[in-house]
Order: sequence, then C-alpha cells, then structure tokens
Amino acid sequence: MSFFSQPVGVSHFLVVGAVLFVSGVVCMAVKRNALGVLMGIELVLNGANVNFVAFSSPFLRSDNAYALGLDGQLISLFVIVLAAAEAAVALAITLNFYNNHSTVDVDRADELKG
Amino acid sequence: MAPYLANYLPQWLAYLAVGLVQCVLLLLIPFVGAMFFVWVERKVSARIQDRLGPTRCGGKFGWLQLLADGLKLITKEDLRPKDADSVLFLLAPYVSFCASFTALLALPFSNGWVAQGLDVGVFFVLAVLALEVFGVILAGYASASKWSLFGAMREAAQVVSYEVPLGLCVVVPVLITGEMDLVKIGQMQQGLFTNWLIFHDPFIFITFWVYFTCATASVNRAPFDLAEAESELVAGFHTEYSGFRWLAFYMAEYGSMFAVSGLAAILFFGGWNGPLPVTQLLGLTPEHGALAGWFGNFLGLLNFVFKCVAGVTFMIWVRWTLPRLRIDQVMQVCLKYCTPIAAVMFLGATLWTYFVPGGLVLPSMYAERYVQFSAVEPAAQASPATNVARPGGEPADGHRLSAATRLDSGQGAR
Amino acid sequence: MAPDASLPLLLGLAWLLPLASFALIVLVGPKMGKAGVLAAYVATGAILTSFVLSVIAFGIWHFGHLGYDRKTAETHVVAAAEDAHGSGEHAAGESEHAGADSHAAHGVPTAPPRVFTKDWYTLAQFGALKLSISYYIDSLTVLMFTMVSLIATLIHFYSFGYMHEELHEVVDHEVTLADGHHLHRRGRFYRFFQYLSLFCFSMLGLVIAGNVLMVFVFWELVGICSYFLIGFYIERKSAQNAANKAFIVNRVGDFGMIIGMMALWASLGTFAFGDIDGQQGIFSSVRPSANESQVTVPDGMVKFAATEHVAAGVEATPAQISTWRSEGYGYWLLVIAGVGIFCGCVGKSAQFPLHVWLPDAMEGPTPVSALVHSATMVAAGVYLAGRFYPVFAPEALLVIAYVGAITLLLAATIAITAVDIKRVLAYSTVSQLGYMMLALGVGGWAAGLFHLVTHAFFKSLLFMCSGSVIHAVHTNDMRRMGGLRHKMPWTAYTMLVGVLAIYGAAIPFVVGLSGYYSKDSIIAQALSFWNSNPTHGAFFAAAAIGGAGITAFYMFRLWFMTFAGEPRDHHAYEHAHESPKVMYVPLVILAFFAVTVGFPRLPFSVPKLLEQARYPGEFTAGKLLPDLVYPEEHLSHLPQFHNQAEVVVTFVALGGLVLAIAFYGLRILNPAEVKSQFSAVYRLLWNKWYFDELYDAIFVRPVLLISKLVGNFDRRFIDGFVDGLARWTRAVANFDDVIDRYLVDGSVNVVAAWTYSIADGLRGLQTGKLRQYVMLIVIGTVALTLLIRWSVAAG
Amino acid sequence: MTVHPINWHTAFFMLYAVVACTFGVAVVVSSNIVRMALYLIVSLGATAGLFFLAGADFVGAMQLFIYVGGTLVLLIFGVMLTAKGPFISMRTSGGDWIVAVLLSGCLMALLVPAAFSVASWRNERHAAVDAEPDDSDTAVLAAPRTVAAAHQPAATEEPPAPFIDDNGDGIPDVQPKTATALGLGLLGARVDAIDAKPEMRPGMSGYLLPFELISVHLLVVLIGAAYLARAKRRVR
Repeated sequence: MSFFSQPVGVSHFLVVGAVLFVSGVVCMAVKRNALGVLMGIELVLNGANVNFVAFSSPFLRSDNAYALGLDGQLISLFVIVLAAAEAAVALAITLNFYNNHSTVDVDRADELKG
Repeated sequence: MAPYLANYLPQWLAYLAVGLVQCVLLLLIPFVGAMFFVWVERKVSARIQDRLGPTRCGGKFGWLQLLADGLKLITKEDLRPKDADSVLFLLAPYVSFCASFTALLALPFSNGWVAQGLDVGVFFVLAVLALEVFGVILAGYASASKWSLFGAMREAAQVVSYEVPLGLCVVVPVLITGEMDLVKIGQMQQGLFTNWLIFHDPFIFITFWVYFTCATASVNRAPFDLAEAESELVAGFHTEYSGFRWLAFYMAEYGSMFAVSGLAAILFFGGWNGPLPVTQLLGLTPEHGALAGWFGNFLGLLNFVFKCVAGVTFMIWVRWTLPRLRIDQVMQVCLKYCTPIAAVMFLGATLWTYFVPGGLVLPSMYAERYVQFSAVEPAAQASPATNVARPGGEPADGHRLSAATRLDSGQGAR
Repeated sequence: MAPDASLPLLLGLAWLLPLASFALIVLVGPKMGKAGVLAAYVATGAILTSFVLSVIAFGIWHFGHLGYDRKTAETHVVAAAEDAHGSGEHAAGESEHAGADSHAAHGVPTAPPRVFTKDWYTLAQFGALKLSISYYIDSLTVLMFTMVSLIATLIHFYSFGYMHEELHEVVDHEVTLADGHHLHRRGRFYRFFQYLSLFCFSMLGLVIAGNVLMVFVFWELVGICSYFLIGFYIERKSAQNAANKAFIVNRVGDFGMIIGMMALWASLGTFAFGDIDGQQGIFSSVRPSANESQVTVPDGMVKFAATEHVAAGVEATPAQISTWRSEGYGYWLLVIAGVGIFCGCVGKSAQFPLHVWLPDAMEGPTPVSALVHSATMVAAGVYLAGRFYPVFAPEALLVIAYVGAITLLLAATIAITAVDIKRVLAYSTVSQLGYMMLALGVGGWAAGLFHLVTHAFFKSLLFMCSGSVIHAVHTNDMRRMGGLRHKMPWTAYTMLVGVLAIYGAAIPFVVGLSGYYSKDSIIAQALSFWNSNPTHGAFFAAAAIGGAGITAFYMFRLWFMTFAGEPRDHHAYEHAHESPKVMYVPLVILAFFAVTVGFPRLPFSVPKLLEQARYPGEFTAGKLLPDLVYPEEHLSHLPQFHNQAEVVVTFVALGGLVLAIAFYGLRILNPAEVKSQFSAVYRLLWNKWYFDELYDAIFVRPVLLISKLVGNFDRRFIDGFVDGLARWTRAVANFDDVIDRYLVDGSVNVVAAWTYSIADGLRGLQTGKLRQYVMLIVIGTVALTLLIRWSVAAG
Repeated sequence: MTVHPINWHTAFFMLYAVVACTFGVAVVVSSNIVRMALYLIVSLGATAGLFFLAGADFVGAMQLFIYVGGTLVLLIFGVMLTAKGPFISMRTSGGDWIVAVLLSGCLMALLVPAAFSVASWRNERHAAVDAEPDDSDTAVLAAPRTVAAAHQPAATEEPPAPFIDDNGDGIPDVQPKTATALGLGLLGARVDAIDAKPEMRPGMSGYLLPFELISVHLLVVLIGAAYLARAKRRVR
C-alpha cells in the first residue's frame, strides 16, 4: 500500500518511457513487416515524448526550478506532429515498395546491399 | 459534487459514486437516445415518404416500437463468422461505442454541468469522436468479409478526410472566443440570441453549414453513409454483426450524432442558453441560491437537449431527402469544397475579428491578459482534471486564493 | 499635334520603318515568296511609307514656318522689284538673302524654332558622358529625309527590274571556278533588299542623329552597308577587293573623325549638337550667342589647352579663361577638331586623297551605285561637314576648300579618259562632291548643300540610266556602245536631261536646270571669296570654273559615246532593248526633279529651306591666318559676283560642250590623234594620276615588306625558340611521365587497392537489412553510453 | 507503520503505465499486424492518459487527436491495403529475437538505472512527509538536492515554491492551464516566463519559427506522400 501512497516522480515516467522506447527498438529490430517497423518507430518517438512531458511537468520533481517547463511540452508537440508527417511519408514509401515488390517484407528491400 | 460528498463518505467512495452517477446519466444518451432516435427516424422518414410509420406497437405514435426493437435485438442470436478474427470481432463494437460515449464526457449539458470539464474540451471531443472509426475498421477487418472490408476502408478514408475541414470549422469559434473550454464558450454566448456565435459574423455563419456537412460525413450519416451502403455492400462494415453487438454500433452512431449536434449547439447556437435570457431575467442563477441555480441549469439542460435533438432530426431529415453520393463524390465534396471553404472562412473570420472593433487579441496583449487573468481569477484555473484524484476536503476559499497567488509568484520566480 | 512633338514622331517612324523591314527580311527573307520576292515588296513598302511620312513632316515644317518666312520673303521681293536689277534671278537670290535676315531676326517670340532637338532615349550615363539616342531636326534634316527617302524609294522600284536575275539561279560569268566552269549560285534577291533597308535605316539615322556619337554609329553602319553592297557579288575577286578597299580607306578617314570626336568630347564633355534639356551642346559652345554666335574657342578647350597654367585642384577663373582665349589657347584644338571631323567626311565623300575607293565601288550593282555612291552615302560626308559647319574654324574651312578644289579637278580630269560608263559617273561624282566641299570651304554653306540636293537627283538619274544601259547591253564599256538612243529612247532622253542638269544648262538670268542654280551659286561664292582673299581665292575660283567646263565635256562625251552616232558593237546593239517600265518610270520621275528641284522661286525652294537651317552668326577672321577673311554668303548674290558667275559658267560650260560635240558628236576632231599627241598626259589621266600605284608603293608594298620581314623573324626566331622550349618540355614531361607512372600512380594504386580491400571487407556489413542496422544502432548506443560513463568514472 | 491513504495520482499513474507498457510489449510480441496496430493504439492512448496526469492536458489531447487518431488511422489504412494472407504475419527467426532481446535488455539496463540516478527526479517528498506528517509546503523542499543543488543560485534566501500542495500528496491544488500558454508559446510569447528574465520576453524565446518550419515541413511531407502513393498510370 505504501507504494501507492507515494507520489510518482520523473523517474517513474522515465521508466515508462524507457519501456516504450526499448519496445519500439525491439519492434524495429525483429519485425519483418515494414508496417511493424513503422509501429516500432512510433513507439520509440512516444517513449521520447513521455520523457519530454515528464521533464516539463512541474509536479514530478522536488527541485522544480530545473524543470523544463513548457519547452518540454512544446517539443513533444513538435515530435507528435513530425511523427504524423513521418508516418505519412513512411506509409507512402511502403505503398510504393509494395507496388514494386508485391510485399512489405523489409528483408526483401536489400537491393542496396554491399 | 465529489468533494462535497467526500465530507460524508470515504474519499474514494465519494469519487466512485459521483463518477458512477455521471456515467449512468451519460449512458442514458446512447441507450435511450438511440432507441428514441430510431423511433424518430422511422416516424420522420415515414412522414417524409407520405407514410405513417410504426403505429401498431404501443398506443399513441407507436412509441413502444423502440422497446420492441431493443428487445428483439438483445434476444437475437450472436453470430460470428468462422474465419473471423474472434477477439477483434468481439471487441470492435465496443471500441466504437466507447469512443462515442467518451466524447459525451466533455460535453457540458448546462452551465457547469459537465462530467469532466476540460481545458481543451473542443479538442478532446473531436479527438475522441475520431476514434470511433477504429471500431468500424476493426469490425470490417475482423469480419473476414469483403463487404465489410470495403465498407471499413471507405469509412476510414472518409472519416480521416473529413476530419480536416471539421477541425478547420471548429477552429473558427475557438478563434473568436479565444477559448477551447466548452463551458466557457457556452458562457460567453449568454444573453440575447444575437450573442450566439453563429450570428457573430458572416464567415462563421457559413462555417456552421460546412461544419454540419462535415459532421454528418464524419458520423457516417446519409448522404455520406458509404460504409454501410446497402445497395452495394449489403450492410457495409456491420454485415456480419447481429444482436447486441450490432446494437452497440447503432448506439455509437446515434451517440456520436448527438455529440456532434451538441458540439454544434455549443459552438454556434449558444449551448444551453435560450434565445432570450429567461433564466437570468427570472433570477434563476447560482447567485440567488443553489436551488435557483440548479433550476436555471435544468432549464439550460432542456434547452441544450432540444438543440441536440433538433440537430439529429435535421440529420434524419437530410438522410431521407438526399440521395447517397458516390465515394469519389464524397471525397470531392470534402477536398474540393469543404476544405477550401472552411479555410477561407477561417481566414475571413480571422480578418473580421482583427479589423472589427473588439476583435482578435494580439499575442502580446493576450499574454498580458493571461497574466492579469491568472492573478485575479486563480480559481478559474483550477483544472477539474485533478478533481478525481484529489483526496481530502475542499480547502477554504481564502486559502485557495492565497495559494493561487503564490502559485503565480512561484512561476514567476522560475 | 505641335511640330515639336509630331516631327520627331513622324521622322522617327520614317527612320525606324526600314529597320523593321530589315529585321523582317533577316529573319524570314528566304521564305518570303519564291526566292524571297516578297522581300522587295516589304522593303519598298517600308521606304515608301518613310517617304510619305517624310513628306508629311516636310509639310508640317513648311506650313509651320510658312507665314513667318513668306512675309519676310515678300517684303524682300518687293524691295528687289524696286531695285534696278529687279529681275527674277535676283528675286530668287534675294529670297535666300531674306532667309538669312529672317534668321537674324529669330529673337521675335512668334518665330517658330529653327531646330528641334531632344533625347529620345538615354542609353547610359557615365558621369559627364551621356550616350543617348537623340534627334536634331531642322529644315536641313527634313529636306534630307525627303530627298533620301524619295530617291531610295525610286531606286527600290528600279531594283525590282534591275535585280530580277537574282530571283532564280544565277550564273556569274565573271567568276570562273577551278574546274573551268562559271559559278552557279542561288539568287540573292531578298538579300539585296535587306541591305538596302539596312542602308536606308542607317542613312536616315545619320541624318536625324542629334549627337556626334550617334552620327558616328550610323556613319559606320552606312559604311558596312556600303561594304555589303559593293561586295554583293562576293564571288568576284574584283568585288571583294573593291569592298575591302572602300572599307579600309574609310577607316583612315574615320580615324581622323575619332580624333575630332575625342577632341570635342574631352574638352566640351558632350556629344550633343544642340542644347538638350539645358545642357549646352557643341554648337552653342563653339558659337555662343553671347558672342553674337561667332566662332569662339569654348571655355573647355581653353582650359584643356592651358592645363599647365592651372595649379592642380584649382578652377580657372572666367577672367583667366578670357585672357587665355585672347592669347589663342585652345584655338588649335578647335581647328584640329574641325579638321578631324572633316577627315571622316573626306573618307566618306571620297575626297582627295581618299578618293580612290569610289570608282572601284562601282563593282556593286548599279542601283547601289545610284543610291549609295552618288546620291546619299557619299553625300553624307558633305552633309556632316554642313551639319558641323558652326564648329569649323576659318583655318579648317580653308583645308576643306583646298581638299575640295583638288578633288574637283583631279576627278574631273580622270573622267575625261575613262571608258567605263559607271566609272565616268563615279569620277563625276567625286568631282561634284569636290564642288560641294569647295563651296563649304569658301563659306558657301547653302550653296554646297544646295548642290548636294540637286546633285543627288541628277546623279542618281544618271546612274540609273547607265544601269539601264548596262542592263540592255551587258557591258560597261562605252567603246562597245553607241547609237543606243534608237533602241532605248526613254533611257537616252532622261539621261540627256540628267547630263544637261549636271552641265548646268540654262538661259542665263532667266531659267535653268537644277544644276545650273546650284553650280552658279557655288561659283558666285568662290568669286566672292576670291574678292576678299586674293591669296587663296584665285585657285578656288579657277578650279570651280574650270571644273564646270571639264564636267560639261566629259558628260557629253559620255552621252554621245553611248547614245549617239553609229553602234560600235553590233552584237550588243542587236540585243539592246528598252528597260521595263518599272525601271524607266523612276527615271522619268527623277528627270522631272532634276529639272525642277533647283527652282528658287517656289515657296518651298531648297535655298529657302536651307536658309531656315543656317546657324546664326558670322565668320571671323582666322587667328592663325589673320588675313583669311570669309565673306558673308549673301554677299555672293551681289551682281558683281553673281552676274559674273552666270556669264562665266555659261561660257565655260558651253566651251566644254562644243569640245565634246567636236570630238564625239560631229567627229570633227579625232580623239585618237589627241591621245597620241598628249600621250604623257593621257597616260597620267588613264592611270588616274597614278594614285593607286602611289598608294601601292607608299603604303601597300612597305606594309607587305615589313610583314614579310616580321613573318620571317617570327618563323625563324620566335618559332624556333618556342619549338626549343617545346622540345625541352617534352623531355621533362617524359621524365615526369616515368615518375608519374611508377611513383605517383603506384602509390595511388596501392592506396586504392587498400581502400578496395577494406571496402570489400566492410561490404559484408552493408547487408541491406534494415533490422540489422537497427541492431547496430542499438549496439552503438549502448557502447557509446558505456564508454562515456566509463571515461567519466575514470576521469 | 501507518497505513497511508492511497495516492490516487500514483494509482492512476500505475494503471496507465502498466497499460502502456503491457501493450507496448504486446506490439512487439504480436505477430498479427492488425493486432499490433490495435495494441499500439491502446498503448498510445494510455500514454495520453499519462500526459494528462503529468499536467500536460493539451499534449495529451494532441496525442489522442493526432497520434492515435491520425497516425494510426493512416497505419490501419496501410494495413488494409496490404492485408493479404502471407503478409499479415512474417515470422522472424529465433536468433534475431534472441539478439534483439539481449541487446534491448542491455539498453534497458542502462536506461532504468539512469532514470533513478538523479535524486530530485524521484520526487521523494513523502520521506519528509513521513517525518513530519503535518508538514506545510515549506518543508517540502527539504528534500535532498544533488546535482541540482550545485546549480542553484548562490543566494537561496527564498526557495522556489513550485506549486501548492496543501495535503502533501505531491498533487498540486491548483493546476495552471497549459493550452493558452502553449498556444502563445507557439506564437512566440512565453507567458509562463513572461516576467522571469528579460531575455524570455515575447519574441525572444518563443517557438514561432519552429512552428512555421514544422507547418511548412508538414505541407511538404503531405504533398510528397501524396506524390509517392499516387496511383501510377500504366503507359501503354
């Protein structure tokens, strides 16, 4: 019960961010489906966003004077918007890839290998 | 309400009870609302087509028909195709339903009567309403039927496209009021009906019609109901559904119709404020006692619900009047007409507010206003978001004020 | 529209239309109808429109100056009628005089302006140097425009007929190829008209130009047109040589002109003739109204000449300047400027000693000779001298007079022996140009320009007639002609009109042909000059009078040899025929003008117009030659000079005529006998005073010799040195090659091989597998973080 | 040991965090692309809840609206277009999995300790609360300062009071609303720092330029995406 009675801090958010980030990285690493890779990227960006928001929050740390403040939130906003843009382009690329190769397997996209 | 209850109950129980009551009240809208609107739709369509509509079931106007319908649906066999993705198939209707229900959370039904007042209410409602499409897509995919998939794909394309002009339209009232809090937007339109935003300037007047078109499309109603085009796609995304799951989709649809109508009412038609400030004239305001305030708010609620029902009825009227568009025409309406018009209206409203006296505030002036506002009216800044989680009783007013003032200075020091 | 707006518009349009025609023909000439025949219509239409516009401008000018001019003229006519010598001739002369007076009275506010000048467009302005397209329109400009465009129009029509051979494949019998065949080439009909259009544009531009620089540009443009047209039959060696000769000889003259321009600009800082927008032009600088428009050395020239008296950075005071001016500073510069500009005129107008190109220029088609080398371009030299008249100091005028007189005699004598019909006319042209220069040089400004106009008409008539003859008999040699008047009466009798005009036929004191009036006024002015300058005047008067006689002789010699007597070459005679209508109608029109253009009694007679353009002010005595005094031109109308001139010129010309009839008409005297008796003189004249040989010996051969020497030096020493250097370089390069190949390339190759093998090894890492890359990034991140943490901990 | 009342903030954080992490991991584990997308939505939605908890309500709504609403609809769109039997699940070899999990385990092992490495990030005020249960806001700041303390201005006569927390639960009584401040920040006026430092005045530290850059970037990206994904007409 004492666990639930403690206030959460930046660290807790950071751990969630880390989990999401690492999930995303693993997702990128193991998914052969291009869309899966995309989702991994989304997870990674989201994990980063969690960190930004956590650092910006005025409630989560004892030395609040050093919080990022609104900058963190602004940056996370930009990240969100850029992620949307990135997703649009990535999807377009995937579609193109699919049109050309009839597959979305990223392992098949190795025409530039050494 | 919850802090008040917490004086008598354990804190968590108080919050839980209040939350439950609010949820139940809100659930009435999709449940009862859906049944009522089905009945309305039948009657209206019948009148439009020079018929009588349901007359047999239940005495006057066949009003028991809606109960009979509901009963029939609940007792129907719950079918599931063999090849369906079972989890998603089961989940999909509830995703849609939850989305449409959650949108109602941030909708103020009267002055301050909102389940969860949000600083960014407009935004929240739009965001959550957009999630409804997930259920549709999942249903379409999980049904393992090409009709369903076609319907879902159409719906996805349509909803995503229409979100652009819809967002642009919604921004216009937000621009004029400078607020995203639905309660505050409603409060600003108090008084005579000329205070309603739709009469603010010619641009927002046009914006309303664009908004309504886009809203109709985004809740997937005729003439934009491509996702369930019976003549081509059997029943679209819910071809394979029956019974209560099908009912969930139905309730989601009517719930979101109600939600977008409510949003329209607040953003353009004064929300809970009547055309004449009757409640103010009669003194039915909180200043004259809690009961008077409560009663005034109740009148407001009736007002608001009337406006929503009018909006939904209007949609029904449209459905039975206009033929269905082709999918390419749907996209054309969105991308070639609605979006440019909305953009131009946005520009026009911006210029109007800038040039007409009392218009738009420049960022720097806004900043000053913000600082003054936060110094003078700190209580207004209290975000209800934390109400749920806040234990303990409500502190004394004086304490709150001083605390807020210190908050301001504390921020300044940073 | 007021004349100051309408005249520039009309004349500008008239000027630019041929340019448009030229551009059009350049772009689409070969595609204009069959063999470009439409080009002729385009060019003719353009110049015809120019002519119409010029006539309108003429009318505007004339009526703008009418009341004013006629009133003063009438008073003088009345005065003249009351005079004891009140004959018609005198009235004409007095009207000239009246024009002069009227100009003196120009201060009257109602008087229309003598000149319109303004910038059309400023091309660039570099400090004080302003390059602009400007116009300078006075009655001379209007007159020249009308004259040039009229003659050009007629010649365009004439060329329709004359150049018709060029419409199809041409066999040039004068060009023999290496294989013994004659040259076959495509017709160049359109190109001829293209050049004519460009020429018209250039000539009109030269006339309308408002500053020296623009004059120079169009000067060169007419030069290049002349080059193109002389070299029209470019395959003929003689045409090539003639074109080159014309161009190079003109360069010599232009060199002088550039010197003159530089002298003017460096000291005055402007190129403009008149005062434009308050900026003082050349004319008003040299002939300031403050000094009663007398020749005055401008302040700029004085300062320029007296630089050594002025300390650096100090402005000379007006008092200093006037002191220096009275001491004669800058006068030399003024003389040099005048003589320099005149050098250009010498080149262009084929004056001695640069007259050698004009007879050779007869290689061009005859319409070209008529238009370019008699009526307009060569006249441009005289025109420019006349235009620049205010700037010439008395000494410069004396130079002009001498050059003109020498040219006059020289060319006239050569013409006596020439047998090529066009060359006779060419020498005649040179001689007449000499007349004009002489007139200008002895102070007869109006007389010289008057002769320029009349000469343009009768000389183009003569040339076109000769072209008609050549067209008929296909030879230039007069010894193969004779009796042609039976075959081609139109040509013969129009040419006779021309001959009479140049001869100056008249009933003295009553009426005469155009040449009579102009030549008469020149001789009168020469006599007047003789009267005031006994030193120089005798020669000029003698040259003018003698020239008239010689002219009469050789012109009738030409006519008789061509049209009279028995045909000498029956083959040519049989083939001869009258030219088509399109050719002889212009002849008739020109003949009409050759007769009438000189009439002084017309309300818009040429002398009156010229008087309107005369720059106000009087001549002063020369500073370097103090006894050189120029008489006022209207003094030449005094009976003592005028009557004398009329009588003398009539008799001298009659003498020439009688001699010609004796030799060639009645054949009382045998030319062959005279030839053998005066064989030395004959050879001298036959060989054109040996000028070509002289120039060959003085300029051409030394230049060839020097170039050969230099060439030898170049080949022996410089080439040898360079070759040696090259051989040495090659040896070094060979050595370098070895080093390069083994040392540098070797090392580079080794590096490349390393790079290749490393890259080959690393290639395995580039699997193209996205997921592996992600893993590598993760590895990198982890490793980097550990490294930093470790190093921080260690440090 | 006293039983402390449940800190509801923490409880909701736990709920959202567990949901976000679980579904995040589920995205990795699942092999069905549509399921993955669904899990991702849930994970992102839960993250939006975390944002609300952290006081970033606008960012949370934005996350819902754009990330969940926009991005994932696009994703599902893509899924639909390419959802044909063989592509729904593409197995990855076991070796890849092992390597990936090992490496990401390393990464995790780096990140988690790093998250707890700074004391002030842990928000351990309850220690003070434990010591003095009836504490007021002045004691809150007795929490240990490590790195941050070194950077504190020398004159610390007035310790910064970050927010008002009368009941010591780490939850502010008054939350500033962020939407207006964010909007003004995007327009170039930093109202949250308006009288802090002269150089933070409007126009000096706002995000107007990045905002415009992002807008243009978004436009370009949309055009580019439309170009890339356009239906190519076959040349006959």
